[in-house]
Order: sequence, then structure tokens, then C-alpha cells
Amino acid sequence: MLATLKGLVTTLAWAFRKPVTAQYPKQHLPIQPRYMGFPALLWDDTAGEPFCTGCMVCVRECPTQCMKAEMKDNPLQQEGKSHRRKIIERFEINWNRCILCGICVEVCNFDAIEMSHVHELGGYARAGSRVTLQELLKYGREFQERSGWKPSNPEKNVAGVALAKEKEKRQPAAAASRSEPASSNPSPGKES
Amino acid sequence: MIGREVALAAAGLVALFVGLSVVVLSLVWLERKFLGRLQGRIGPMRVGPFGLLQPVADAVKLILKEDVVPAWADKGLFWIAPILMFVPSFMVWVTIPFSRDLVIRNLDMGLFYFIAVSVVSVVGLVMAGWSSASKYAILGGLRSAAQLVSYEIPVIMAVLGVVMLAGSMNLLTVVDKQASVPYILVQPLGLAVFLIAGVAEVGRTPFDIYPAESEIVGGPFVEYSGAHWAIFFLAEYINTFVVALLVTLLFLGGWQWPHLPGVWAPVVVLVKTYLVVMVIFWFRATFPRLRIDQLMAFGWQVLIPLSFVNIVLTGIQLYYRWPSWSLSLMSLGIILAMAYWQYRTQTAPAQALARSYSQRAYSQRRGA
Amino acid sequence: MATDRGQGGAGEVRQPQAERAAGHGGPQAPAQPLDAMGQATLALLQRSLGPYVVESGGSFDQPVVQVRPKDIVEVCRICKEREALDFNLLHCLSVVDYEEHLQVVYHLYSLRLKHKAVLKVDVPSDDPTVPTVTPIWRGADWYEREGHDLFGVVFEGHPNLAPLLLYEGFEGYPGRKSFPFHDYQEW
Amino acid sequence: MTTEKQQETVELLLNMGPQHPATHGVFRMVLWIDGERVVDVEPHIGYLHRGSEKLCEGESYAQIVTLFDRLDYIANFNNELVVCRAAEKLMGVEVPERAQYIRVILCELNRIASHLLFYGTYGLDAGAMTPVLYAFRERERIQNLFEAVSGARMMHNFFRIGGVNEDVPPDFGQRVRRIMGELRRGMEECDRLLSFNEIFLSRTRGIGAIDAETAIDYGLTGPNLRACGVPYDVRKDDPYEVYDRLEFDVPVAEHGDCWDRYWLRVQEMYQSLHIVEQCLEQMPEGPVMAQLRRIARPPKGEVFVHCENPRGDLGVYLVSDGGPKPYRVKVRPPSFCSLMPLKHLMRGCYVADCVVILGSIDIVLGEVDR
Repeated sequence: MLATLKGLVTTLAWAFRKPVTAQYPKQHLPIQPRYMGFPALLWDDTAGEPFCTGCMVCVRECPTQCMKAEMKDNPLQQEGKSHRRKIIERFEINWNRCILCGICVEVCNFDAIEMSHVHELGGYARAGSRVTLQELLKYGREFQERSGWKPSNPEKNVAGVALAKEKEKRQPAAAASRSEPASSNPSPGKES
Repeated sequence: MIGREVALAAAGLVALFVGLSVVVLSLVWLERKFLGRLQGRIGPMRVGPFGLLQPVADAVKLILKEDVVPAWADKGLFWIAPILMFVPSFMVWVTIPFSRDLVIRNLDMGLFYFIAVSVVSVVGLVMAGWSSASKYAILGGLRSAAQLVSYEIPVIMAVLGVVMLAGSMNLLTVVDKQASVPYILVQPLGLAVFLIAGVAEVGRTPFDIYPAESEIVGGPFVEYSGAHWAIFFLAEYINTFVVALLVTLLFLGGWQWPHLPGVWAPVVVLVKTYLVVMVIFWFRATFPRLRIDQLMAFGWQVLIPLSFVNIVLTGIQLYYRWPSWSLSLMSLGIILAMAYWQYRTQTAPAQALARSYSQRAYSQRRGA
Repeated sequence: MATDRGQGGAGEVRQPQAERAAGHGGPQAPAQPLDAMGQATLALLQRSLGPYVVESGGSFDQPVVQVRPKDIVEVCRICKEREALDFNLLHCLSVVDYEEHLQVVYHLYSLRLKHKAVLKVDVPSDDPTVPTVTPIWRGADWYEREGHDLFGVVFEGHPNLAPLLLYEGFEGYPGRKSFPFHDYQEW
Repeated sequence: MTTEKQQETVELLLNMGPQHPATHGVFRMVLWIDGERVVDVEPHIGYLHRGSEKLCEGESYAQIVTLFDRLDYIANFNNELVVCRAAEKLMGVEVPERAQYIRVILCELNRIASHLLFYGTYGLDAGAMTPVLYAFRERERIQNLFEAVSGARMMHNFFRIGGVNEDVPPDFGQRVRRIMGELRRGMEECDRLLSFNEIFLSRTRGIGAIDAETAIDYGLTGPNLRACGVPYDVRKDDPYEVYDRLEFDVPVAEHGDCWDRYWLRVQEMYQSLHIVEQCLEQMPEGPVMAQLRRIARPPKGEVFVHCENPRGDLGVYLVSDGGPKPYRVKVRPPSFCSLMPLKHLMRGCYVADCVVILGSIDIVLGEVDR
């Protein structure tokens, strides 16, 4: 009887408290900064191309084999705007198969893939979750803008920095005098 | 003359049907909203302001849904069962007054009529269980038969206590007699027995043995869908409302409220009834479910003896013409004695056990 | 993509497995030597099981004793009932497919003495038969059913070797290394 | 003489599951019932069999962690821990101390989350509908914390062989302390609502009792075994990580009935809070990942590692052939063992008790079927 009354009081007390429900589509609870949504590809602004070189390491390490990638020779590198010899041509992630484990991010050597904050996948077509390179880059850009993402290894992976460094190595004096590194200057690249 | 009476009765019936539909819709809304708040949720919000149109949307959905009949079902019985459950819950209303004048037909044997009619609904439940050709439904049907029949007795006995006090089976008289003191103060034991047995009668938590979702997944209703299921649903909510209304009329003084003109009578009744309904919903938010054998044991070993004690006490008080507060005291004494007995036999041992477990864990750590 | 994986990924892996497995068999060279408690238990086991022991060794905290299939029930009975051993908990019963033979591994634990032991039984792949230990630990029941289900090991005397994890009428033993997985495709 | 038709009563065969609201997933039991009494019961599992053990043989050690996340999907961290520890033990890796503390904190919080889920669903099994909502409200706090730490609310893939993926966020200690206060209040509220409720007591006291000897015989572990009075807890008896430096009680009951099992789990939640508190105080600064090669290649050998999961003693038998993928992984799932004595527990009880008993042993089908 006593416990019964206690229980009744416990439930009744909640009638006078604020409910904890969040009205989902109207009100989105904040996402934690480390939240792992679906993977997306990032965009290197300094060269105007994706970070991804299509090295396939994520494809191989993915536990669910949800990715497909193809690489090509990088035209921008031949023009001297980038240090990446190869660049991604086609990339597809089947988000339906992705288990959001983050292994692809961990193994990526080029800072090219990141778990974005995308997580609402409602749609009418099953194939709608097979995301192509363009969309992945779009989601990646959104993520970059929103979260202020920074590459973990800029010397190696950001085209601007890497090219500048390369040039510095080749001609230290010239690099020191020029302030603008990559885009304005057609560098000799690898042809020498 | 007769024509006029028939017309009046017909108008009353139509009004009643419409009124009942509104009542059920409001109850559905209230239950979901109130339960939600008790559980820290907000309940329906999307359809209409505060989700007020949610029950309407539900009703429309249920009516438009496909009505599936299991291939092995006994079709005739399967269709009749919901109606058999609904009709008595509707018939009860003939004699229930909302004020001195607002009643379809004031019967002198009103309470008797109520009891006689409300028993019939068990037939509908058993039929539903049997005809569904599902083992879960059969279990539910049999459970409902056992439960409703055995809880009928304490209901009748508790009502008898009130009848003895009022000296009449006419609901109007019963309410009139409570003008000075409502019977809740005179017969708290009677109220407790009636409320508990009433909740069991309508199969609500903690006595929702026959629908028992986590065990027999809906019991007799498991194979029903669409409009037929809606009728069961309707009947159940009407029954809940009837029980609450009877508590109001029998124990809470009906439309009696000090210094309020008679025009307000229906409002007073409705407010009191909704409060009682909310108490029933509150029970639902708090309690687990009893088991069938515990339910029967509780009914036959506790409630029925208690209801007899209530009658005997009332009889003694009436015979010796003791003041009515003596009956209240005796009633309260019995309730407290029951609570103490329950505490000693069940809660205290469990608490002692829990204490000893904690101590043992603690001493183990010390020892090691 | 599923096809890619099935033919490329799994196929690649499957080839070297035959060679890889060749190194296995019986108690292996320990990656790390037994700790003190394990050695004590091992000595105890050797003393108690005496004639039944085919080979013994172990690593980390797990003394390993290899016995013959026909002796396993007797060995288990001794392990459980001998006061000094008192292995009352059958921790785990696993079947390992070493391609040329199957190995049934019993992990034992004593709740009172808090020591562990591992019993191993080698059975040939084409006729894997081991007597059941369900009379000794009732907890072996489902493990043995699972072993039968996935590896085809027949636990003789088991009260009910019906499929546990797989459905009735499943062909083959999917736990074994030889089970052709790349034939299966998801959607 | 007897011309009238012979009448006989037969037992009714009731198929409970795999689609039943109270079988906690896709578990199926066939009940032979006589009226409301259960005469016999035959459990059927395997509806969620994904072949995780076999899948492990084709995946690298880093990928296996994701598979273990999905075994006991209520206590993911605890599962990750056991497989990481198995590989670490085989490789002889020394995990940095800070990582160990982080692991223990997360595991204990996960234990609370798991027991809260048990509390909620158990209330639901017994017919009370509010506990589950209160429990989820509290659990939500823990899940939010997990999201802040690992980036995922459930399938974290956060523990690594040799440590944890990354250090906890800077405000971690503060956040944990804050939610601990809230959790304690929430748990006390849950306690008030259900633990000593008369109806709940009468539903669970003395129901589904099992004695210690039988329980050990069936291989029960964890709270289910401790409810019978056996104080077996891997954290105490075979300490791993930093548990030997922490002070905590192992609640032990006596009768082994449903209420004892329930009560133990509630008490364990308080103990877990206590552990987390100590860990926060003791946690040193430092690296969270051991210096390892990128691809784990444990040496040839085999190891059996077990940890105390919320559901009992979760063991992993890992056989390595020196390659980048394990040769064989066998999981010893505690729920699997908890289901074995089902016949023993349920015979002679009521149909309604079946649900309560099944709820009280707290199974997760992902782990039973693997």
C-alpha cells in the first residue's frame, strides 16, 4: 500500500513537470561535434578538386564493402595546380549498407573522407541511398562549412600548402619572395 | 400521449449516442494526453490544436481500415461479438441521470437494471475469444469470463451498501440522499471496493488481464481490426466512463455541490466523472498487471469478504441508529487494517530482504 | 557489390587458408608462457588425469590438456568432481576447424578455486564424433547443438541434436572452412 | 456401457514468438499449456543468426570490433572491450592507463544504460507502462554522452586494439559528473515507482526461482547467477583493466527468483555510478593509444578472454594463425547460457509468468544467435 502510494505520487509529480519530449521535425536536438553521420568526401579549395585520390584504401577496409571508387590521372596536376598525381573519377557509397563505423576515415591517408553530420536519409527509392561523387562532395562541402573542419595533415594533403612546400624545396629563394603559392603560378610540376 | 413519449425517448437515444461518441473521443484524447504527461511526454500534438482531433483521426482510420476475418473464424459469432459487447454498455445509459431532469428513463430499480445489463458484456468477450480461432484469443476470452463474473459480486455488494444507506435503488433518490454528506465520507470502504472492482470489470490496469498486451497480445481482440475493433474500443471506453459516473453518483454526491444553482448539475456530474476517470488513468500509468490467479484470489479472498463486511457494518449502523460518522470510522479502520496487513506480509519482508542483500554485499567487500 | 566481394574478397582469402592451417594441430607453441597459477593448475591436471593426457601445454592463464575423444567424458567427470579441481562451470565449448581435423575445445572454470583449464579433443573431419558431456554440465546442451549445427560434430548421446541456429534442412556446415560462402549472395 | 463420446483434455500448444511483444526480439518459445499452467516449453533460437563468428574469420582485427558492437547491441562498449582485450592479450600490448580508465568509465556507463533498458522492459513485461519511459529518459543522457565521446549513440566502434580511438572531449569529466547526479535521481525515481510495488512484488517474488547448483550447471553468469547467491563477478574474480584499483560491491541475492534478479540489477547501477566516480578521480593524463603497427597481426596462438558484461560473463576464444585476420573466433554469450535453463524455470508456472521470467533473465537476441 505504501509503495503503491509512493508510485502514484511519483507518476503524478510528472504531470506538473516539463515533458522531456522534443518535437522532432520541428525541433532538432543539437548534434554533438563528434557525431558520425554518413561518410562524405571533402573538397580542397586551394586546388579546386576533391582531396580523394581514389587510392581504394577505404574501399578495401570497409567492413561492409559499401564503397566503390575509380581513379584517373589528375589533369590539374599536369597543369601544375595540384600535387595529386591521381584523382578520383567515380565514387559511390551505398549509404544503406554503411554501418557508420568510421573505419574509412581512420584509414584514409589523404584527409579525403570524413563522417559528415548527414543522418536523415528518408526517401522513396532504395537506390536513392547510393550516393555518387557529386553528392558526396556536396555533403562534404556542407560539412566543411558548418563544422570548420581542418585537415589533420595539411603539409601532405592540401594542394596549396603541399605545392608551396615542394617549391620551397626546389627553389627556396623564389618561394620566399612570392607570397601567393599555388594558383597564380604555373609551376613546373613533375615534368622536369 | 404515448407518441410523444416515444418521440422523446428516441430523441434521447439519438442525443445519447452522439453524446457518447463525444465522450469516448474525449476520453481517448484525455487518456493519451494525461498518460503522456504522467510519463514525461506530451502526448498527441499534431492533429488539431493540442492534438484534439487525434481521436477523430484515429476513428476515421479505424473505420476506413480493412476488416480482416481470420479464415478459420466462426464468422457469425465473430461479427456478433462486438455488438454484444457494445449494446449492454449502451443500454446502461437509459437510467443514468445527469441531473434531476436529465435522464432518459428514471427507473425505480435503476441500480438493479444497471447491474443486470452490464453483466451481459462478458458474453461478447467470450464469443469474441472463441470465434477468433486464435489461441491467444481463447485464453483472453476465458480469462475475461472468469474475471468479469467474479468481480461482478463485489460490485453488486458495494452497490448494496449504498442502497441500504439510501433505502432506494433509484439513482435519483440515492443522489438526493447525499445532499448533506456524500457517501464517500460515510462508506470509504464501499467506495474502495466499488472502484477496484469496477476497474477490474472494465479490464483496465492493473486488472487488464484479458487484453494483457505483453502476454496474450490483446486477448479476445487480437484478431479484430477496423470498424469491429473500433466497436470494442468504444464499448470499453463507455464502460470506463460508466464506472466513473457511477462512482460519482453513488459516492461523490452526483450533481450536489454547495451553493450552485441546479442549471450547473450536468457540469458538476461531468467534472466529477472526468476526475474519477483521470484517477483510473493514473492507476494505469503507475501499476503493473496482476496475474490471473492473483486476480481471482484478490477478488474472492479480499474484495468479496470486504464487501460483505461493508454490508454488515452498514447494517449494524442502521439497526442501532448510530451516527453516520461511526460507520466512516469503522470503514477507515478496516481499510487501514488491510493496508497494515498487506505491509506486514509483503512489503516489509521484501524490504528486509533487500536490506540484507545490500548488507551482505557490503560485508563481502569488507571481508575481502 | 556483393558479387565483387564474394568472388574477389572471400576467394582471395580462402586460398592461403589451407596452408595457414597446416601449422595448427594439437596444443600449439604458446605465444606467451603459462603464468604461475596456470602452471600450478596444469600440474594438478596432469596429476589427476594422468593416463588420459595425450599432450599438455598452455599459454597465458590457460593450461591446455589434450585428450582422446573416447576419454573426454571420464576426464570431464574427474575435472568436475575431484575436490582439488572442482571445475563446476563449463565456460565455453567451441569447435575449431583446422581443415585436416576438427578440434573441440572445452573451457572450464572453477567458481570456488578460480582457476581455469582448457581441454581439447581432436576429431577427424570426415567422421567427427565425440561423446556428449551434457550429463556432466547441462550447460553443454546448446553449445553441442551449435557445434553440430555449424560444424557437423556428432555429440554421441546428446538428448536432442536438432538444429539450433540454422533452420531445419539446411545443407552443409557453415562453420567449416570448406563451406562455400562466395556462392551466397545478399540481395 | 459408455456410449457417450469419450472426452479428454489435451494440452494446448501455444506458439509464443518470434513476433510477440514480450519475447525481446525474435525469440520463439513453444508452450504446452494446461489452462493457464505451463506444462512444458521448448525455446527456439536462431532467428537472428548472422554468422558473426564466421564473418570474423574474413575480416581484419580492426573490422571485427564493428561485428562485436552488434552482438549485444545494448551494451556495445562492453562487447568491444572483450574483443580488443583478446587481441591485446595475444599481442602482448600494454594499454595506456588513461585509455583503460576511459574504457572502464564507458563500460560502466553502458552497464547502467543496459540495466536501465532492462528495468524499463521488465516493467513493460509485468504490465506497467511508465517504467520504460522513465528508463529511456535516463538512458538518453548516457547515449548523448556516448555520442559526444564516440560519435555514435549505439554502434560506437570506439575501442581499438591498444587503446581507444581518440581522447575524450575536454569537458568529459564535467559532463559525466553532471549526468551522474541526474542519473542517480532518475534511478531513485525508478526505484520508487516499481521496486516495492505490491503488485510487482507479488508478480516477481518466488517466481522462476533457480538454485545455485543448477544455475552453475547450466552455465548462468552475471546477475542471473549472483541472484542465486554465488558472488561470481569477473571484475572481482579475474580483474581486468583497472578494476582491481576500484572499490565497489558486488550485490548478491539469495533466492534466485525474478525479483532478486531485478533487484540486483538495480543495485548494480548504483555500484556502477560509484565506479565511474572513482575512475574520474583517478584518471591520469597521457596517451590513449599504444604504439602499434597500423594493421594488427597478433602472433600465432590462442587466447580466451572474458569480461563482465551487463548480462554476465562474455568470453571470446580467439585463435590466431599470425595473419591479419583471426583464424577462429568463438563467442561465449551470456544470454545464450541464460536461455538454457528456460525449461527448468518455466515448467509449472503460469503463462503470464513466462513473460516475467523471460524478462528477468534479460536476454539480447543479437548475442544469443550471433
